[in-house]
Amino acid sequence: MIGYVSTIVLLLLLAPILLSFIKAVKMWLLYKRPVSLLQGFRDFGKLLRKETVVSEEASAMTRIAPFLVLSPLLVALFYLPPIAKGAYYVSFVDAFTLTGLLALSTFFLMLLGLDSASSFGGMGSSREAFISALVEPAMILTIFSVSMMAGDLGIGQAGVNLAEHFPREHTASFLFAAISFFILLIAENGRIPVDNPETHLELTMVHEAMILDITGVYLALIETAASVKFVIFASLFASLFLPFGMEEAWLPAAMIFVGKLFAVALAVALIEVNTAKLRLFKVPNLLGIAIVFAFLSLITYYVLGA
Amino acid sequence: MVDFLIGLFLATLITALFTSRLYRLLFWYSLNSLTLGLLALVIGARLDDRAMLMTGGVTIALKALAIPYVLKVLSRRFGLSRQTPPGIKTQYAIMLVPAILVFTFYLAEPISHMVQGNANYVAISISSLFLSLLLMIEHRNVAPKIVGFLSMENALFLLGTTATRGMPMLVELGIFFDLLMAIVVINLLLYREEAEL
Amino acid sequence: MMLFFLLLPPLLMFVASFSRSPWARKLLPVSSFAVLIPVALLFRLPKPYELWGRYLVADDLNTYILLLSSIVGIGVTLALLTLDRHVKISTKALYRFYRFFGLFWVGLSLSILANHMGIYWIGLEMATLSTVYMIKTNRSAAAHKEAWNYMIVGAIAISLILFGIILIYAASKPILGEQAMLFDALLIKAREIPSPFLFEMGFAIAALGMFVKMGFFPMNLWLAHIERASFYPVAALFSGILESGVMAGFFRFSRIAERVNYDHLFFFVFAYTLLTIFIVSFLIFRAKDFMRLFSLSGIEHMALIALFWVSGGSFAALLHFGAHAFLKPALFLSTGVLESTGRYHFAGALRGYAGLRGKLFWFLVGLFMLAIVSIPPSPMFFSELYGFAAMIDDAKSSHHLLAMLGAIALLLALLSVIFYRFVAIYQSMKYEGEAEPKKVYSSEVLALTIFAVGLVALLLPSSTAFLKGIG
Amino acid sequence: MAFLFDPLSVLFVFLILLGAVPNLFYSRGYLPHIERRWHYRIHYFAFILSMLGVVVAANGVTFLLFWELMSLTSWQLILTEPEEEGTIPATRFYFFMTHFGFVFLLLFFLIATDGDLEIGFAQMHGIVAHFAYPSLLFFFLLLGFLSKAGAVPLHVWLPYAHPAAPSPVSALMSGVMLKIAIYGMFRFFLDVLYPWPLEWGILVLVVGALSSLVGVLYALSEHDIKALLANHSIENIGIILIGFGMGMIFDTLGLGILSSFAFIAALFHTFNHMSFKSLLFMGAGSVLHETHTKNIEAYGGLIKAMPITAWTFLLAAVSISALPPTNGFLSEWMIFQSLLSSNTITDMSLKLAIPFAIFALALTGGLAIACFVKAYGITFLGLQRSANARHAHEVNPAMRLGMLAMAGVVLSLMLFAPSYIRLFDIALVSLGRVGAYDAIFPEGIWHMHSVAINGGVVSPLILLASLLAVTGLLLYAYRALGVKERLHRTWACGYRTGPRTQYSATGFAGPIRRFFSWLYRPQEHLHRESIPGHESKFTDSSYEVHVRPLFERSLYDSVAAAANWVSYWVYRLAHFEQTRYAAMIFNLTLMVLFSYRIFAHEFSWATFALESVVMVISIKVLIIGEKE
Repeated sequence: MIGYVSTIVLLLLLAPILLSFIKAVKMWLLYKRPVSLLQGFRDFGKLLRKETVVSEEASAMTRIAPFLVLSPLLVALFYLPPIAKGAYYVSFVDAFTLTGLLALSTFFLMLLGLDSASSFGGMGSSREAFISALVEPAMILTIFSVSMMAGDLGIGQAGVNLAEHFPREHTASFLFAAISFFILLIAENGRIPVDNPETHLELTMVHEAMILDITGVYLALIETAASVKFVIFASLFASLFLPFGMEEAWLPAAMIFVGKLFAVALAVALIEVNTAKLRLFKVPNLLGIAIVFAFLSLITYYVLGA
Repeated sequence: MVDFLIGLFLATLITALFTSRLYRLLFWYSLNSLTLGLLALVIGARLDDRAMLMTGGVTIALKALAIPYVLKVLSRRFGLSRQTPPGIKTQYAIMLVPAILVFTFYLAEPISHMVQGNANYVAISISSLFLSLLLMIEHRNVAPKIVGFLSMENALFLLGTTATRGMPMLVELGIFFDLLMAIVVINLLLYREEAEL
Repeated sequence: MMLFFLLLPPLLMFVASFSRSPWARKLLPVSSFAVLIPVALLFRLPKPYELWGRYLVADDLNTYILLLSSIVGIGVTLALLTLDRHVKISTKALYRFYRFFGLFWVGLSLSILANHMGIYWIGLEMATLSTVYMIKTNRSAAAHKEAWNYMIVGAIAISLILFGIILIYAASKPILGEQAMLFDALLIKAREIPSPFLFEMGFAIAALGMFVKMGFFPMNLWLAHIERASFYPVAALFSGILESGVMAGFFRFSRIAERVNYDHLFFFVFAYTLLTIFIVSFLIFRAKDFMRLFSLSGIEHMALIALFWVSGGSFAALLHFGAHAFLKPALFLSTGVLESTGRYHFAGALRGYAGLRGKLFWFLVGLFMLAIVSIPPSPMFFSELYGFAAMIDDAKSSHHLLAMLGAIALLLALLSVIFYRFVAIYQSMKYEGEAEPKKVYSSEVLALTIFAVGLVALLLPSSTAFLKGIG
Repeated sequence: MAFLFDPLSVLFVFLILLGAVPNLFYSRGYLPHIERRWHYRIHYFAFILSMLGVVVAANGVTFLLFWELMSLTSWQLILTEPEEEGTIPATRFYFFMTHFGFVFLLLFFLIATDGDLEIGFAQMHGIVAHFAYPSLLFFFLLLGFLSKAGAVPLHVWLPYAHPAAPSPVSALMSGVMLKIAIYGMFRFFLDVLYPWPLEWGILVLVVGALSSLVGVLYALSEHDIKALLANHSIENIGIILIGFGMGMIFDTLGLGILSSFAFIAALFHTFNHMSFKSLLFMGAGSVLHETHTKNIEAYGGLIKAMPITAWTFLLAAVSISALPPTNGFLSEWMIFQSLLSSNTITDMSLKLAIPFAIFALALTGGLAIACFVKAYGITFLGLQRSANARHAHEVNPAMRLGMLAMAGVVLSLMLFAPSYIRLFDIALVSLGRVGAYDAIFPEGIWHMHSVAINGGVVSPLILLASLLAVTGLLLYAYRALGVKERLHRTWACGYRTGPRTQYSATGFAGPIRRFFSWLYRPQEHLHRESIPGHESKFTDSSYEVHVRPLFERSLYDSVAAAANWVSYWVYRLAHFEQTRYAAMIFNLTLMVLFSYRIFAHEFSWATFALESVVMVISIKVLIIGEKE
């Protein structure tokens, strides 16, 4: 139980660090002075101290939505697969609930974007709606395929099963699913090439556009939500698609797990450096690839058994 | 004798088809009715059927004499056009008439060995029905259409006398009654200028 | 004696029409109501009841038809009282109208009650010829032309029927002698007819004449044009009584033909009615005025009646027949009001009625409009229900079930075209257009009420039981 | 015995009451808005009664009678306000479609009862079992019920008819009436037509998947809020049908408990859709009541003036978007689980078909979220886009009560899901299915299990509790922090934010519309008044996009065009008879006699050919004639 709680705390703490890490790697590769890994915490602290400016045009939604954006993600943290064997995990939650929770968070984020009557907010919401509508089927197919291979639809149980019996006979579909999931990770977290979290240029914004009018604590909540979401995806990727290192004791296992998370972050950073942001109407092509791989993975598993 | 009269009947009808004058048409109609009446008389005499003899007499009196006369009077009174050019070209009519005859014989072929009477009578009646219809078709004026209708009545009678050897008296009287009523109605209808139909 | 009472009202009408005194007109509705008494008596008498030897015999079927026709006659005489307020008609013409109406009624009663093919035909011819003049009462060029049209087409059709009758007579005379003219005798001996082909030919020609008379394929519009050109009670008479007379003949002839060769009869009628309904449904799709619309829908109903009758659904056919006989005259009579201001307009035709009479009028007409496309609980609905059931049952017992279902599907598709059009028209009548004030007279509302009561009475258990007993 | 109260009937009576009772309050509040009140009242109550009548009917006659009464009363209810533009054609279409379905039901009953419509359902089963073409009966039923339920391709009437009705009626029709068709499917498929071949289930599945996608896609492109909701009804009916189809498939494969699970999922979604769609229509009706427009582009910011409407609408929107922990999520979860349970199936065609269904359902889910963000965001959030929206107030207490009561129904479905599932289970067991309740809730009501091997688990109550707890904690922490709040206008890059600078619904759906433009084929209307000499500067500009649904364009319009064409030619043909009647009769007689001779006496191809030639010539000569 201690392991369970400390895992959650660890993930919470890691969340801002991972995002800062990506930023730092990118800056480093671009010959800039990298930001500190603790920049996330600094920003968080700064935002907490600020007063909150609320838009005159906004309604009660602006005051409530930030909490509802964050809370499903926090709840989702509790349901992730364990990082070490034998550790406590919640076995009774399946992947649909998880995707549902993520979608709930996105739902309120999009409403938040529409609330302040700003044209940017609407634009961001519209684009987010577009992207997440296409992410949804890929996500479900991927998860379906993985849980088939893991032999359980429960997300925690699936992680454990995969670690215990890696489905060697299904490596092909496993690989497809992994590719699909990775693309989804990028798309859902608003990373390049789907979205650029760093600019505030209207042509490229998705996530940032929605929260342009959010300040202070509310912004802190939203930023936290973004980092938690990344950590959820990264850890899901780590436990479902890199299922090793769980046999160790808790501490080494946790080390390996954190390493995996950083590896995922590094991969994301490398992609971000090496690709340009896609035009919005090119994004479906990328998501199309994800859908196709998800489908392929399922069909290969189903039909060929490979 | 019967066959001869039937042939005459058909011949008068066909001739009527090619007539283009109203009075001539009435004349052929009257002849047509006359042959019919004679036919009824002949068959009636052979079968010793009084009803049929009576019918024959009435037919001659009514159809061969009275109705053509009345029509003539009506046409004078209402100034009906005496030119009745056929609407169908003669070339077509020449082909149609034999075609109808052939067809009706073909039609009557299955019954030829079934009834005791002569199947050809049925065939000729049907063909005269068609020919009367043709008479109505080919004219656009009212008067020839009336004549067509009347010769249709004749075709019915022909069928009645030849194929069935006489219908019940009641029916025949009824038919005559209706014929008279038709004439009355036609008279009423003509109370206006002749309609182009 | 019974016959005398039956024919008394129309004869009275005929005689009264020569008188010029005003009481003559008052007499008309009274005399027409009087016909109900002998008809009701006829219902009580044991069937078959010989009215005049074996020539005129009342059985359940023709008593039923006679009742329907009498009620239609009553309704029409009621509506006739106010004819001159809706249309321009001289008193002389009106009286002459009554005179021929009387003749018409006599002819029709004869043909409905006839057990004898000849008398049947004579009555029909009498009725047909008298309607010619009734059309002509409307002194317009169109009416004149259509009267001629009717004279000629009607005469051809009637002649065809007679031709068919003679052929049938010729076919059965060898076994029956003079009795071959009697429907009941023929029915009994139908299977023994020595020359079925001759009989069938006769039947085909007679049926053809009847179908032309009823406006079946391909003569679908002529009746509509005639009804359009004449005064509306004529249309009501046509659809309500005249076609009943023709239909009654068809019932009897087809019963005999059924025994001679059911398959031939079936395919003949089937092909014919399907073609008719095909044409009619698309004509209805384009109909622009009430007269043509109702007339075409009447043709559709008669086609259905014929279809149901030969498919063995005699109950369905008779119920449909009854509903048709009440609905159609009612609607035709109502066109007098519906079209009294601004002819040819569907939009708003059911609006602009004031007072209780007006409300009752539009309510009844609205109901009739919906009943005609067989929306339950209209009798039409039940008749079609049972009719289709009969068709399916008929098909189930044979090996061509799928073909039959295909035909039913086609039929339904065509009926749906009609249905769609009627719903559109109904909505347009009720909810669109301008509400112009219109005048309704009590006699008309009374007539419609009689028809409505008749419709409801058709659905009573005792009347359905009666109808089921006829088949 | 005209009525039957078995568990399935009682279940649907319950559904109708759940849908109708809050509606009564709402309707009471809505009534002053209606001109023809008695007309409305009479038909409204008759409508509810007729729906009850349908579900408790025990024989064909009663069923059809109430079914028809339901159609008629709803038809008249839509016509309550006939002056509204588009109502008349919409009702006409509705009336036609509902009778289209009715005819097929009628045919089904005629065949299945051997013409005696008064026999009970159990006896019908015996007759059906001996009928030679059961697939025919299946298609009759499918056409009959799906045209009522509004599944593809019989759905086109729905987005026209439901918006045209007064809002309480839209809520009833969309929320409750469509479910009567689902009742019919349960009753007649499970009771009368059982058992099924595999193809039937697959067909229902495919129709369901198609409906769900088509419904949500057209909902997205819709600007009329009620039409949008109506399109969502199509989607949800599709989802129900997916569940139903899976149930049928599992049953054919002999997987009894999985089949029950899928049927329960379908029933559960039926209830859920009833609750949230009624609520949504009530909310939309309130908005419409206050703003007098159905155009979503004229709304905005209504949450400030109409908080109760807004928050209840939000609840329903979250639920219909299938987001946890709502009831909509639970039923959709169950349907997903039953789709996923197919891994045990060996049939290859199914193995290929089901992933597609999953894909369709998942895409539907994603698009539904987008659609309801649009509907909710544009309607209730931001600034008022029109004067109408600025003058809106909260609706009267009766309407509020109605909405709150319906929200209560939604919440009850969320909180008491196990009890509801118990009810569904009882109903299914009474129809001879395997009970699945114990397998779904093997360890109390906290966890809901999929019945498949290695199936998923969901814990609605725990989920709800944890979400509430976390949100509460966060809120508490925020309060404790005591942050100062300041109001300031929205920053818009130096421009002044106004109603016109907001994103519109058209714009919101823009990316998705563009992505699916091959399906939508949108018609764009761009109007712009340029300043003379300056192409790029303009004083006035408007942009509108209209989407005409594909099925309407291809299927219905072409049928209408064909009917027009045929009728034109028939009319031309019919005109011959005015001048050539004698010739027509001549040819007709010829043809009939010929046909009798050939077909009835002895058939040979030669004579047939000869007849044709003669007929053609004679028709040409006598009827058509020569050109003058």
